[in-house]
Formats: sequence, C-alpha cells, structure tokens
Amino acid sequence: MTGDYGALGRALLPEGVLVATALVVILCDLVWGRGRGRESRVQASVLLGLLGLVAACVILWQEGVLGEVGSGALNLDFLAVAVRVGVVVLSGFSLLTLVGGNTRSQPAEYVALLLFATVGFLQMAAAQTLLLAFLGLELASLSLYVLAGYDRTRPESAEAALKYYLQGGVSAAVLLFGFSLLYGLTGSIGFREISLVLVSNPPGALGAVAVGMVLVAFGYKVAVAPFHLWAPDVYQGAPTSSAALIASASKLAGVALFWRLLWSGLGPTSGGVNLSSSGPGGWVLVVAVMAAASLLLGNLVALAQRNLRRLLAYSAIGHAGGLALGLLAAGEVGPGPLFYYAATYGLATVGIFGCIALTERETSCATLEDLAGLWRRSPLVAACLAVFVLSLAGIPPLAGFFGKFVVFAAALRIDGLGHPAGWVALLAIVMSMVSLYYYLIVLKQAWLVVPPTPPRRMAVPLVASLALVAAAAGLVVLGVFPSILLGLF
Amino acid sequence: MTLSASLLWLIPATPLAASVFGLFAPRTARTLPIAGALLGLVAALGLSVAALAGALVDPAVRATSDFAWFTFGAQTLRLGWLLDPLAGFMCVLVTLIGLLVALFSTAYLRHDPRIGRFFGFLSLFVAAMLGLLVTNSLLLLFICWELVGLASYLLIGFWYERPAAAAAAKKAFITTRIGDLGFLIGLVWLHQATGSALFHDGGAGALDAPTLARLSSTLLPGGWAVSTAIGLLLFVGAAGKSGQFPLHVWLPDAMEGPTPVSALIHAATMVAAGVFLMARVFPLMAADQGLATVPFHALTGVAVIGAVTALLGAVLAVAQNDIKRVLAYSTVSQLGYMMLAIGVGSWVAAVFHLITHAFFKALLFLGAGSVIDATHHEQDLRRLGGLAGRMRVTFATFALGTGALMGLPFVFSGFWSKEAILHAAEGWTVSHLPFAAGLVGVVLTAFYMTRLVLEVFFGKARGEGAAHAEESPGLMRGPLVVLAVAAVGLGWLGLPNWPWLQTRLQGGDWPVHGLGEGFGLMVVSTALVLLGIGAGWWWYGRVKRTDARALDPLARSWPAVHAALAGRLWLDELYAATVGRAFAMLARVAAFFDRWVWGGAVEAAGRTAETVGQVNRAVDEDGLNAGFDNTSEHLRGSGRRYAKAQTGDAQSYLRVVAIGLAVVGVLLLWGGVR
Amino acid sequence: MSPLHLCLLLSTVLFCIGLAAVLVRTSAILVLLGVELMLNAANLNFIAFWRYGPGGDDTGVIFVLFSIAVAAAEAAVGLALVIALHRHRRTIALKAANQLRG
Amino acid sequence: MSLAFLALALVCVVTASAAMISRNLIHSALLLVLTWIGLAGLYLWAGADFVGFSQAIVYVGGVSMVVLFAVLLTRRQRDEPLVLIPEAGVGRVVAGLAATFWVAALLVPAMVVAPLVQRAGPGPTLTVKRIGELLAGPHLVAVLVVGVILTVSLIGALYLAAPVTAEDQPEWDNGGTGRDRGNQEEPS
Repeated sequence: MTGDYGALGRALLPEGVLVATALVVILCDLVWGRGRGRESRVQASVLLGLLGLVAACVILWQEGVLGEVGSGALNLDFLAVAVRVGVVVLSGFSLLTLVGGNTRSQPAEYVALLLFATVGFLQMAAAQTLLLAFLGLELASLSLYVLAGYDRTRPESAEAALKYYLQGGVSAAVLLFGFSLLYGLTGSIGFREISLVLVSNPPGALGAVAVGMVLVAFGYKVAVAPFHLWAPDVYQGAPTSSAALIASASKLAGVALFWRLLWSGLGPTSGGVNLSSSGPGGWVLVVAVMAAASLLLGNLVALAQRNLRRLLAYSAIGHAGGLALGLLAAGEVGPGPLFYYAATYGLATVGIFGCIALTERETSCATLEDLAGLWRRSPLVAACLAVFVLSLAGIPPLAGFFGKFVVFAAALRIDGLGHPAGWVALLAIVMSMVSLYYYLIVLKQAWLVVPPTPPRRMAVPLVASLALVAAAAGLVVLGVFPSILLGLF
Repeated sequence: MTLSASLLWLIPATPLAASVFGLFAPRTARTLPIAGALLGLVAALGLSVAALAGALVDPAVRATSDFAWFTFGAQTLRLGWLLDPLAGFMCVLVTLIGLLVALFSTAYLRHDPRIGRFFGFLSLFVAAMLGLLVTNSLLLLFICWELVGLASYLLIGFWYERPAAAAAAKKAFITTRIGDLGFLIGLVWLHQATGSALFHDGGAGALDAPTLARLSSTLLPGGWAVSTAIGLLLFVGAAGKSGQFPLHVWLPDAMEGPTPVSALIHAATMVAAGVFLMARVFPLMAADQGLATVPFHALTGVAVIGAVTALLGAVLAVAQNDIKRVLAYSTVSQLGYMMLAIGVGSWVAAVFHLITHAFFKALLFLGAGSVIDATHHEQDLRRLGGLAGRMRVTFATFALGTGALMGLPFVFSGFWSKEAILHAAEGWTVSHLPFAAGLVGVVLTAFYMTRLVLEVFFGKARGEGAAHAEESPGLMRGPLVVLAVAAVGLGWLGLPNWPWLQTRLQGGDWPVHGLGEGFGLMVVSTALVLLGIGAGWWWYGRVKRTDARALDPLARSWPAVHAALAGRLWLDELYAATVGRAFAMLARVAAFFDRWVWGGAVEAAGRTAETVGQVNRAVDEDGLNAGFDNTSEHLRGSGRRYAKAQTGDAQSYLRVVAIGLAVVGVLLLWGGVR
Repeated sequence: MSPLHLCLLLSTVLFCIGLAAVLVRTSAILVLLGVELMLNAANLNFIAFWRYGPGGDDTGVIFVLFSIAVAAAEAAVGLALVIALHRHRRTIALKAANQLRG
Repeated sequence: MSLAFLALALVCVVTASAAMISRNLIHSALLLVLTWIGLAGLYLWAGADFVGFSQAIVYVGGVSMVVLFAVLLTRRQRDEPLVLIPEAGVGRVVAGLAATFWVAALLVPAMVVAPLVQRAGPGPTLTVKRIGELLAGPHLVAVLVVGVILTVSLIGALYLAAPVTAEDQPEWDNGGTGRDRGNQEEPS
C-alpha cells in the first residue's frame, strides 16, 4: 500500500502544482497586491496562474503515460494524458482572455477558481471509478458556477450562474442516483468491474434507468439537446473568460469522462457498436437521437440569433451533436476522432471569446452589429476571428473541417447507413451547410459592414494578440497536419 | 523539360504564394501585389507547359505521386498528385487564361483602391483551381473545390458596397453549397465503400477497374448499383458548380463582380470545375453502363440534365437586356452541351468543348468588359449601339468570339467542338431527345448572339456612354487579340479526321470519322446557324433600334413569350415557393414535436392549436412573389420559433430535464438494455 | 416486498418529492432544498445496497461520506448564488431570473 | 422487516412532503431538518453508524444553519412577517407535477420489479478504523479532491455572498446591460 503512494504522488503532481499555485496567487494578492492598481493585480495574478499552468503542462508531458494509480482510481492512459494536456492548454487560453478583457474585481480569487476548475478537469480526464468521476465533475462544476456568477455588478451574471447551478445541481443529483443504482447492480464502483459484471448479468429495467440518468448528466455537461437549455443563457450572462472556459476546456474534459464511463464502464449496455447482429438498442440509439436533436436544434436556432454570444451557444449545441456522434463512433474506431474534434473545437471557441473580450474593452460586444467594422478597428483581431469562425464552419483546410471529416467518416464506417450513426452523420453534413449561413453573417459583420460611426483603432495588448495568433496558427497547423494529434492515437 | 508528378504541387503553390503575398502586402503598395500575381501566374504557366509536355510523352501512362497525410491507428489517409494529359491541358488552359485576365485587370481596375486585394483573391482563385486539377484524391479535390467556392465568393462580392453584389455573392455561395452537399455525401460514401481516397492507386484506387467492378456489382434496394448512386451524388456537386439546371440560378447573378472575374469564372475556373470533375470520375460514372438490370444509369441523368440546361440557357439568353447576362446564360447553355457530351459517353468531346469555350467565352467577356469600361459602366444593350466604328479592335475580336460561339463552320474553333458533341449525341442509343435539344440550342445561340452584336455594335448610339466611347488601352486590347487567335485556331487541334487532341486526352486511339461521315450533320448544323442569324437579322437588323426606350422587337411580335423569357421563366420564384415552403413546413413540424417533448403534455395541448394556426398562416401568406432569399429567411424564421421555447424561466428548463430523463429512460427500456 | 425493495421505494419517493419541489416551488431556496433531498435519496440507495446488496466491499458507505461533503459544499455555493440574485432583484422568487432568454 | 424502519420511513416521507408543501420558508427548513434526522436514523438502523453521525452533523448542524442564514439574509425588511413564499401559478404546479409524474412512472416500476440479489442474514459491520484505512488507502485521491472542493465552495460562497464594493465596478463602462440587447425579435 505504501509503495503506491509514490506513484500516486507523481500522478497527482500536476494537480498539486495547480492547487499550490492557486493558493500562492491568493496569498500574493493579499500581501503584494494591497493598495496596488487593479490592472497590475490582474497582470500579476494571470502571470502566476499561467506559470502554474505551464508547469503543470510540462509535468504532464514529462510524466507521460503512467497507467493505473491510486488502486485503480485513476487511469492515466494515453487518452487521459492527451486530454489533460488539452484542458490545461485551453484553460491557459481562457485565462489569457482575462488580460485583454474588461477587468473585474478580485482577480486573484478568479484565477484561483479557474485553476481549481482545471484540477477538476484533470480528474475528469483520468477518473476510472464512479466516485472520482462524481467528485471531479463536482469540483469542476462548483468552480464554474462561481466563475459564471463572478461579475457581482451585473444581474445577468448572477442569473446565468443560478441557472447553470440549478440545472447542474439537478443533473448531479440524477447522476448520483444513477451511480447508486449502478453500485447496487454490480456491487462495485470501478468502471472495469462494472463492465465485467454487466457483461455476464443483463441489468434489466433498473440498469436502463441508471444508464438514462448517466445520459442526462452527459447531456448537461456537453450541452446536448434536450439538456442544453442552460447554455445560451450562461454564454450570454457569464463573464467572457468564464464562458470561454465553460465552452472549451469543460467540454473537452466532459467528453473524455463520459467516453470512459460509457464505453469502458457501461459498454455492455450500449447495444453494441455493430448492431447488425442484434438490431439497434441500448444507449447508442439514445445518444444518436440526442445527437440528431442537437444538430437540428442548435443550427436552426442559431440562424435566428442577433446576439453574438447566444449565436455561439446555439452553434455550440450543434457542435455538441457532433461530439455525441463522435462518442458513438469512438466505440468503433477509438477516441481519436472525438478527441481531435473536441480539442480543435475548444481552441476555436476560446479564440472567438478572446476576440469578444478584446472588443468589449472599448465598446459593447453583444449583438452582431457591434462587430461592424472590426477589421478597421483591428485587422489582427478580425483576421483571427475569421480563422476561428471558418474553422467552426468547417472550411478546409482549417482544423474544424478535418475534425468534422474524421468524426463523420468514423460514424459512417460503423456500418454505413445500416446504423443510426450513419444517418446522424448525414444530418450533420446537411447541418454543417446550414451553419455556414450564420457563420458567414458573423464574418460579414466583422469584415464587410461599415459601421455608422467611424471606428477608432482599438488597443490590443501584446500578450493578448500573441495568444490569439497562437490559437489561430494552431488551428491552421492542426488542420493541415492533423496527424500531429491523430497520429498520437 | 518535363515536370515529374512528385513536383506537381509546385503548379498551385506558385499562385498561392503570390496570393499570400498580395493579401499581406501593405495597402499602399499597389504595384507589388500585381507584380507578384503576374509573376506567380507566369511561373505556373511555365510549370504547366512543362507538365503537359511530360504527360504527352506517353499519354496512356498516368503518373501519380502519393504521400501519407496522416496515420491514425491502423489507418493511413493518403493524398497525392496525378498527371495525365487531361490535367496537363487543363493546367495550361487555366494558367494561360488566368494570366490574360490578370493582364486585362491591371488596366480594367486601374482606379480601384483595393486592387492589391483583388489580385490576392485572383491568385487564390487560380491556385485553388490548379490544386483541384492536379490532385489524385477526391478528398483533396473537394478541399480545393471549397476553396474555389470561397475565392469566388470573395471576388463576386468584391464590390461589397453594392447590395446586389453582396446578395449575388451570397446566392452563389449558398447555391453551390447545395451542390457541394451532394458532393460531400458522395465523397464520404465513396470513401466508406472503397476505403481509399485516391483515384488511381495501382488497382486499389477508387477509379481503378477492380474497385469499379465491386462498386457496380454491389446493389442497393431497388436494384440500383452503388456506383450509380455515388456518381449521381457527385454529379449534384458538379451541377452546382457548373450551373446546371436546376442549380443554375446563381450564375447569371454572379455578374455583379468585376467583369474580369466573370471572364475567369465563366471560362476557366469555377464552372469548368464541375465538367472537369465529371471527366475525372468518368470511369465511375460509366461503371454501371454494362449492367442491363440497373433501372437507371448515372450517365443518363447527366445527359438529360445537360440537354435541359443547354436548351434552357439558350432560351433564357434571348430576352436579357444586360450584355453580361446574355453571355452568362450562354455559358449556362454551353455548359449544358458539355454535360450532354459526358452523358452520352464522350467526355473527350466535353473537354474539347471546355477548352475551346474557355477561350472564346473569356474573349467575349473581356470584350464586354472593354465595352463597359469604354462606356463608363453601361451594360444595358438598349443604351449601347454603334460601337463598331469607335472600338475597332474590340469589335473585331468580339465578332470572332461570336463566330466561335455560334459555331460558324470550318474556320472557328467552336464549330469543331460543338460538332464533336452533336456527333456523339447523334450516336447515343438511349434517346434522341438530347440531340434534338442540342440542335434547337444551335439555332437559339446564333439568334441571341446576332441580336447582341447588332444591338451593341451597330445602329446609332442610344446612350451618353456609347456616344463618347473610345477604344480601350493597349493592355486591354492585347489579351483580346491573343484570345481571338485562340478562338479561331484551337479548333484545328481536334478535326474529325485528324483528332490530335482527342487521342492525346484519351490516351489511345480516337475513332477517326472522315469529313464524309459527319458531313450531313455539319450541313444541318450550318443551316441551323444560318437560320438563327437570319432570324436575328429579321428582328433586330432590318430596322435598327433608335431609342433606348423602344419596345423590344421580339416583345412586339410575341409579347407573352418575351415576358416569360425576360422573367427567367420565374424559376427563382418557383424555388421560393417550393424549396422555401418545404423548409418552412419541415421546421414547423419539427417545432411541433419539439414543443411536445419540451413542454410536456400539458403545455403541448394548449399550443397545438397555435402551431396548426401557424402552418395555416404560412400557406395563406407566402405568395408566389417572394424572392430567393426567402428560403434562408424561412429557415431563420423556424429558428426564431424554436428560440421562443427558451423562455428564460429556469423552472421550465428543469422541467425539460425531468421530461428528458423520462423519455431517455423509456427509449432505453424500449431499445432494451440487455 | 423485501427490505431492499422497500428501501429503494422509499428513496424513489424522496427523490420524487425533491424533484416536485424543484419543479413546482417558486422560492429559489426551496428549490435548492429539493435538490438536496434528491441527493439524500441517492445516498439512501447506497446505504441500502451496502446493507442488502450483493457486493462484498464497503465502497457504498465511503461514497455516501463523500457525497454528504459534496452536497454541503454545493448547498453553500447555491445559497450564495441565491443571495447574489436577491441583491439584484430584491427577491428570491425563481421567476425573477428570466432576463436571459431567446 | 422491522417496525423501526417503517416508522423512520414514515417520518421521512411525511416531513419531506410537508416541507415541500409548506408556504412558510422557515417551517420548510425546520421540517427538512426532521427529514434529515430521520435519514440519519435510517443509516443507523442499517448499521452505517459513522455515516449516520456524519449526516446528522453535516446536515442538521451545518446545512440547516446555512439555509437559515440565507433565509434571514434575503428577507426584504427586517420586520417582514416571516418569509411567505409566493403562490406558484396553477400552470406551473400542474406542469411541474406532470413532469414529476412521468419520472415517477419510470422509476417506481423499475424499482419494484428489479430482480435484485439480496444478502441473507445480518448486515455487514463497518468500524471507524476500517473507514480510516479505506480513506487513507484506496480512496486517498477522493479525500484530496474533496478537500479542494470544500476550499472552492468556501472561497466561492464567501465571494458571491459578500456585498458589492466600489472595487467591483468595471473600469470601463461599456453600457453595463448592453448584453441584454439583441434578444428582441427583429422586425420581420
């Protein structure tokens, strides 16, 4: 038992670094920041937080695949490491949006909470028992609730946080109930043991209820219809960098967690990937339905949005359908396409929020019309925005196109149109054509429309512009050389 | 000097570098991007000629060079380059016409402040098209295809200050996306069915014989072969790009871009992509030909659509009053001829016509650009006139181009390529209707082009612009002369008794039919051309138009026919009424289900009546007079209706979660969690 | 009906009572309490399965210990959010939080 | 089947229902405390002594205090006659109960018909020492994570509940509620 502590300590080192950094940030702000200007306190906190994230990233990279640790509680396999690096990077970009953004009070606590949320994501990426899955989810969620409501001056922020919290709380309760049933059915909380029992003992009606409850939580976390309702309100009301974190890193971690839970834990109840033998059934069918609903709903409603953030939220719901599809396909081809899709999607989204954060420093950036003339205000921001939006739209050769391509191809490879996933992939292709319409509206506003009043050039901090360019370049490079990510799997 | 297949990527890479350079050059430097673009095009032309020379050494051999793009698990996705005479000829064509258009543009856009950006887009356009030509992979072809679409969007909407230009750009993009949808589905299907993204891969590629045999022998429900279905899906994509009925609506509106762009789009780049795609995947399209049991052959569909388009485009060109619109509908018609040729099995004739058409249509568009430039942007036929004396070079070259387009016998290139198509159509065993449509199209083509020339260049000037027109500068005349020479001379490369071009493209012997065999057909088609010219002269030549406001002579004779043609047969309106309506209905049905699930039984009951009312209202209100944009507006409207479900009330969200849990649970129980 | 089934039935009833409170009550605080009740129901399941279930290990009990801690943390954050809402809208009626919509 | 179980179950259901029906927030909170006590009793009855005590301490001692604080803090005026909850509209009640009914219709039959294996004889026993070993051994990671969770909730709750200070105001005011714009329907 004691021999295990060493391995455990090594495995948890990144988390330890992040927690320590969070505490240092708060302490530093208390001691050093007293009486200093807000801007310098923000910069110091962000810098420290970034250092912690970079250190965590380096440690994760150095350690590599450690296998199972903590008596099988965590499984640091390849996917876990990839996702952990991914969420740390995305959290870093979210943190950087704070630099350009309209700065808020008590930056140290904000940064600390963001780091705590990242710890939660790290747990989610590696959890291999129901207990750690639940705890990781709750740690991330609780931090995100507070981050969403962090702006105490705006009622929208509080409202968004409360809605996020309420749906999250109900989903967590439902998930816990489902977990308790799984424990009762299998007598165990480890994914692998659950899977072993489920293979030999069909779980029956109680199992169906338990799986359904897990799916509710999955729908909530990834914003898949019909459990998506929180998303538009939260995207709109939450502070920009919180929304960025919720839209990117949180989603990637959620996808990883539920991939592991659903396939390596509840795999026997999936109804089988190859349905040709047994006919459709199990949760694969239900996830396919949810994915189709998301694709339809997200993309159609996004067409009607005038508010930029709500538009992003509905487009995110559409993409959640794509992620759910990737989750299905992962049973056949492994999690590679899913991870690629989620990671590049997160990068593009966090980039767009970065652009929004920079824009709203000087003017409001709420409706689409507020983007008018962005290319005059800052060609750099407008160019980066174009890359991010086109990537989301799936225009080759950006990473977004490739993400869609691998996921759709994987979904069709299961059994062509003989499998529900094939039909959903077809729908996703159609919807990606529809989505182009509203993405182009965004770009038209930013690039073509001339605003009524002559715009002023906006000041873009060097760090923020570097971050934007890095994210945009990442999307281009990953799109042209997808094997950088896919070759890993 | 020849270019090996492994270096083919250099051909698109040079204009691409020029476009990056042009787009990122400082806005004050006007000449730098132009020089860069010209340099890139010259280099690409040189490389293309070298590539063609290499391909012609032994036309039967396909040189491929593949590389692994990425490896994922046990799977490797390979892309590659392919050099055969088809690709070689097309590359030379695209770069040559691109270069001439670019030269013309330096003069045409000399006053535009954003000329640097224009040349950046132009280079991107050409680069994407070249990439599409030299690739050995349908996936890479699709990527370039999308880039062509994006670049055309940027170029058509180049003068975005004009709302019509912005709308046209959007229309072009969206309409071709409808086609691309078919392409993408076909691509994914083909990839799934063959496991390869390559065309030719030593027997394992999608176009290699063993694969094709497998595809055509796999049958779908209803007896269709898989290859038929995939082929038709790919054709939908080609139809969108190449302006085939019913996806042709974007092409005439694309006139809103600068005229050199129109020349490029109509001649060598955008619309040629669809025909090229069909020629490239021809083995796949023809794979089901040998099967007697298949209820429908892919090529039959291509032939029918091509014939309809050829006829429709010619008919619609008759009553247009915008010089560029006439030419645009003529492009639609000529593209129809090319598809018709492919449909009847003669892709070589289609490519032959593609090449000759590219030159004379570029000539006609640039000639129109020259007229428009000289008359200070006057495009209305009724306000032009009498330019023959003032713009001699433009007139002479335009007349040569007209002769080629009409297919005046023996001298002009268009005659020979059109003859090849008609000959192939005549020999088609399935039906003679396409052949008949082609013959009718010949009359109409001669008619509307006669009208165009008479109205623009003869009679007396009927507008301010035309009255004071002067010949265009040398930089504009030069390309016109070069194109005119090609418009006349190129036809001699593919004479019926000396089919040099055909044998090279085919990579083998092309059935020589002496002048004697096809002579009857030639006499008929010549007679038809003369008939068309005569009719044109009858209406527009005998009595010259004197006043811009005078009623069109044709409208005087047959008012109903003219009104229908001028209204473009109300096709746009038909779309709004059918496609738009269908979307709206779909959305409403979806909204109904949506509400039912969301709100629970209690809320649904109250709202059923409301939904029924909405459907009712939609049927009542949306008349037939709505425009194209209604389709997208309907979609947005459905989105707005969905959005109302998001009431903002947190408890209604939670209710949805609860109902969702119940539904998911029931679905799982029904599906049977074992 | 066996004791295990009775326990499960009890927990289901509590879960549904909590859910009803969440879906019906207008006071945000009561809605939070409803969520707590749902969590409690799940805990009861764990204990019941530990007591009567087939498993031989004690993870059920451990799970409950952790979930009690988490539930307390969640309640604290939730009530803080209710106070934040009250600060802006001067009410804790959930209906007041409906500015974000569409 | 012991009488004790039935009695405790009855207490739980009755108090919970009453708490969820009561129109007085304070009454609800107090009734819920009774439910929690009942649950703690059930845990004790099942043999999970440690959990029962934890439940009593955390819920009865902790959570209920937080609830009472929140109730008092959100009173409109100090002399307000204790917080009466506004009536929910009939539509809301019916829709909410209908949704609950569907969930119950799914859950209850599944629970009742579940073919569960049951252990015969007396239940397992769990000593505090064993719990300690489990927490320090296989569940060490979970203990650490819970520590972080409690830290987060402490920082977050303190920050959110604290009154707004001058420092909170943004340096650049870009129209504060600007984000509300764009919700309205376009005129069509």
